[in-house]
Amino acid sequence: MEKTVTLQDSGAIDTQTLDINIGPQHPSTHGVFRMNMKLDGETVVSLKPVMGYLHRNHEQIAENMFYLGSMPYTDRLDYFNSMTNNFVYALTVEKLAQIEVPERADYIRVIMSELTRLVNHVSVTGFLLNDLGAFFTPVLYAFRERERILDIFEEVSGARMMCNYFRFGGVKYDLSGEALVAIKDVVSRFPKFLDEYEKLLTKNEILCMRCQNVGILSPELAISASITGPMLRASGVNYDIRKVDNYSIYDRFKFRVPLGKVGDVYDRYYVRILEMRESLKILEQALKEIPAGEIMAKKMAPFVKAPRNFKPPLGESYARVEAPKGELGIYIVSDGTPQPWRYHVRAPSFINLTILEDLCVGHKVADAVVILGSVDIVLGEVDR
Amino acid sequence: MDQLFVGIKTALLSMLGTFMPDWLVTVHSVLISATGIAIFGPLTMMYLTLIERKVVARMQNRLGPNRVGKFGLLQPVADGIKMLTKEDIVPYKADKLLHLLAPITIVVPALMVFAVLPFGRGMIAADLNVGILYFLAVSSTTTISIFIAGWGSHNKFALLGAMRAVAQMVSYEVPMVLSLVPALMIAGSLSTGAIVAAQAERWFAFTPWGFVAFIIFYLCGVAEVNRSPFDLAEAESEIVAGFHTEYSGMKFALFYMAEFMNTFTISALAATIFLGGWHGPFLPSWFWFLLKTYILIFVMIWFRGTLPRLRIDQLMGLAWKFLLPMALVNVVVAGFWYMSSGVIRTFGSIACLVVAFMVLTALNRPYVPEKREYTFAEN
Amino acid sequence: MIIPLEHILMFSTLLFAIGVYGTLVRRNLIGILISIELILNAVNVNLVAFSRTTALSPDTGQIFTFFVIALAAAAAAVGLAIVLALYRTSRTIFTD
Amino acid sequence: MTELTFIAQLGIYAMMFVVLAAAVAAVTLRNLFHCALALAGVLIGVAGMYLAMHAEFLAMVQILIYVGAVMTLIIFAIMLTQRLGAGDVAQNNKQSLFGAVAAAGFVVTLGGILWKTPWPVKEEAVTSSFSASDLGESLMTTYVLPFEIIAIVLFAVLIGAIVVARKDAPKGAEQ
Amino acid sequence: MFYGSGVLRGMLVTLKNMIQSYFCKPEDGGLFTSQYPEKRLPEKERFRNFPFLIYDKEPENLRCVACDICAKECPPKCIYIIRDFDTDGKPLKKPKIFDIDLTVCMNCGICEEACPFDAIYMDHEFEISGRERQGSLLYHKDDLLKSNEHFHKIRPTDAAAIDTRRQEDEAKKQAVKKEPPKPPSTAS
Repeated sequence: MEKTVTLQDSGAIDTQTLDINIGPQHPSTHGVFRMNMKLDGETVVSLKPVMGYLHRNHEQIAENMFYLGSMPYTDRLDYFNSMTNNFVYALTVEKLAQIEVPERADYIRVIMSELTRLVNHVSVTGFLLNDLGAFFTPVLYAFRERERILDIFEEVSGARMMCNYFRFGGVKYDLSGEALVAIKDVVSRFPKFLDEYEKLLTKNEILCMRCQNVGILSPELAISASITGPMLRASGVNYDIRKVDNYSIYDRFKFRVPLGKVGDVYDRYYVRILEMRESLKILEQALKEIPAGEIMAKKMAPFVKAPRNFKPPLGESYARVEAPKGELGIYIVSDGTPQPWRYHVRAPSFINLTILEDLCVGHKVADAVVILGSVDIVLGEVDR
Repeated sequence: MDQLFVGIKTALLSMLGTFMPDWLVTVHSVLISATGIAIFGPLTMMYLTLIERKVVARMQNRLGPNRVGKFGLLQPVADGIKMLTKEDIVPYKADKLLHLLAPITIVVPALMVFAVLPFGRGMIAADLNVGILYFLAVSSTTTISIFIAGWGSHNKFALLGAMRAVAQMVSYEVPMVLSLVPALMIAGSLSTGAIVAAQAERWFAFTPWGFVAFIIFYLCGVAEVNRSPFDLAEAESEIVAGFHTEYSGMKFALFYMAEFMNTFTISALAATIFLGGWHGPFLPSWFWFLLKTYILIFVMIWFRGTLPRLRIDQLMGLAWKFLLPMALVNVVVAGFWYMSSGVIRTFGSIACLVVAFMVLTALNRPYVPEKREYTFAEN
Repeated sequence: MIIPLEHILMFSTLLFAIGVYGTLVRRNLIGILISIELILNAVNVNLVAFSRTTALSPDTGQIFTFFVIALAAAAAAVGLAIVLALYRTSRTIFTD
Repeated sequence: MTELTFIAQLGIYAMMFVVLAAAVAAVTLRNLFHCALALAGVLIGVAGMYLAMHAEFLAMVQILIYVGAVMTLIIFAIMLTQRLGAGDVAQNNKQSLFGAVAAAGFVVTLGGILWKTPWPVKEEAVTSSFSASDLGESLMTTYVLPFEIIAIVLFAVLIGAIVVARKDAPKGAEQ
Repeated sequence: MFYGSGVLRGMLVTLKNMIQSYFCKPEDGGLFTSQYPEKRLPEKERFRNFPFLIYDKEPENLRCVACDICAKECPPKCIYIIRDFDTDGKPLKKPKIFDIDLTVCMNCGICEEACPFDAIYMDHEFEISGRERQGSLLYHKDDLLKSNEHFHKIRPTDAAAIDTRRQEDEAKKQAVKKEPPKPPSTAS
């Protein structure tokens, strides 16, 4: 934790505002992100987030790359859930080029994105506890379940985190028999783990003391700052893109959207736990109804072997997906050539981060770190 | 087996006595027990670091250090060598004298406290008749050494950490002393040996007031040692590493040693006063003492493996608004328990304590978790 | 008592003299408070010495010392509170 | 057993010397923090003296109250009133010479008187054992009134200190 | 119920986990760390790491024809190919230089998809380290060449499927050769 401290020394004991910046090294495990804080004693007076340390020029590269070439780059956007990033890129291009996705591919896509939602929410609650000071135990319980799901991703797509599994018009490999069995096994074991996880955390007095009524986000501020995802739903606003857009085949599944009431750190934590239970419901239904059939649209067959001469028609398209962190969208303008003319990613973490100051002012230093943990950002997506 | 160590010591003394004047023999007896402690102290510290890492690892479903030595048994030796060889950096404008003085003044009290612990029947280094007061006095001097560490390392955050640690230790000392009062009152004397003798047929922890006093004493001990739920002084997520930010190499090892020895002494004292010291059915007395102490140390490590950290104002609130009144009520209940007898004694005291607990939780409304309900949208 | 009484009395007078010197000479208010602590400790040593060797009932000296310690702590508390208030108003705690 | 008492005497004289040296340091050192630590040394030395005079309870109380609480107060005061690492300002005012002379004169006169007067040392008082329990009993029986008064005094001091040192002092005092 | 109950219940969970780690099997809550260097986890077949070039039987007749498609398709552009020319300057269907910079490659597997001649596939080799940045991690042609048997060993099902497909193409080509030669077929 790099500390550059400038002490405004005004002599009198009580007016000493301390200018700290919780530096880019490790503001408690959230990547390279700096918070410039002015402290009066323990309470935060002002907070300026400083980002851009992990900017890799993803959008410019995508404009000089074939369409399929930037699919592996989308894995690196929010490196915690690469499947949902691929999903949104595939959806945008399919909307652009009017490609019909076969049934089985759609089911596989839904299963994969719900599995990433489990991985993300379980790790985020773990890291939140880590910011609170629990010495890595919740994180390691979360990682035990995450390992099982990452093994499935490896078996299905070839890589644990950088899956590069979706293709325009379907998916790259088919879901083999024992992969399906492994997924059923994970999904059946997850609720038992979740109950134990909740027994460890939800009623824990210290967690309640540290999280309740801390960093309260009012629904009006959330809507005006276009916050999306669990943060928005924790403040009580009912907006889940799976229900609003009904993209892909989400309308076939019966699931509910949990909403909080107060909108503080505790609500954000608990809404994520409830969302995990809903995802499990979707997974069970999807695993039951998955049909046989081929996994790649007929229209895209010639481009499987020659991705470079895939030229979507002229035009623009924007598709969005309920990523675990919020509304993740990709906007593409194509000029008929195999390279997109304009490529832009709407990153939920970046937008959820803009209100960090309003949440943190007035709280203590310890709370600022916890609020940052509850906002759940991944720097790959914030800086792109 | 019970008097094993005492036997060894008397044998040694008689062997020495043959060719030495008797006053030199008494000096030697003091020396022998002193070296016994000087060996036992750092040894427990080394293996406590290993036990802690192994136990927390097992709680997290992983193995813990097992590369160095058979089951990782040589890990503390490896850590020790690493600490010795690490370069010892003193910050530029820091006060050299203070920077050196702090680790010494924190380890000395940690070792001095061992003198008063009754390891077994007849195995107390110095059975002072002000034993407990000696323990409190010595453990209160560590506040100064934390200040010296904070001020000596000339770093704004070390100072902030030191201020926080001292405020925490001072405010947790009061309920700690008050939670000891009922035990001393019933045992009738300050010396640890007498207290253990008073618990021959009934351990204090099994009496209602003893149980509450034990919990309060144990929580305050954990806070005094800056461990787990109260380890705000070295909260990595907030300020860097508290008062020992600027220390490295052997000086940091001394801080580390002091912390673990304090863990041992606090648990040992809790075992002595509330869990009947070395009383136990048929196993040798010193084995019972070590067993109880290590169980309490396991509970401390268990805290560390599970509980998140308290914020500074909640920490203070807990000490002044919850533990202190609870300890005062406990003193009254212990008096009532001592005076009365029979059924009304136990039920009266239990009822009184439970009522006090309820009233206090009601009074501390902002800290008690509130019920939360969540709606589910169907559309 | 292992050592004769006169030696202890000499020791406490020396301590007392150092305390007096400190109070007279020190510019810093806290320095003066420290010297006052020295004086009180010298007095306590005397009290305990007398109670151990000459007094009719041994406890009077010790009880007296007990109260002196308590009051000295109280005095230090109030003194330092005043020092803080003084520092806040006049920015320095030097007596001249 | 005489060798033991000889060693003990040696120890006590050494402790006396150390305490005096620490006292001189506490009074003359330039850096105030070092003075405070020297004072801590003096206090622990004095507690050692009590032990030498078989007053264990007093020694422990002295360490607990002085070293535990008063030293913390002093160090807090030093930290709040001094900027981190401010230069060492001259600590002694001009009358240091006169002060030394006055103190030396005081020592000479009192020392002379002390040395000559035949103190009525009673043998049985030296050997009588006086443990913490006797102290407790006398506190509760003969000296119970001062015990209660000291409680009230401490309570008053508690409130007084807080009111005086309160951070948001009334607007008038603030510049 | 009472104030500290949440904390106690949480602690019982960690205690249960601790006891389980001694007695249960890895699946239901037991200890699942595997001692890496001594005991290795079974590798998944589709696991993909750095690419490698396949040759049938001897390293000379490798399948790659230096058509440069994978170099164009590779997103981070880490493949570098120079065609081989025989003595009198006629281009050969073999690469003289085929370098892959492993520090740049991100194992995305697009070269495997884009290659029409089944020449480049993803390997399971991940324990690779180099002492300096450019030196040993820039793999040349001979470091990349691996036999078909190796391919069968690491990815049995895919290798078998590809081999059968190649046999059929071979058979079809033979069949075409037996019949009268048709006008030169368009680019395959």
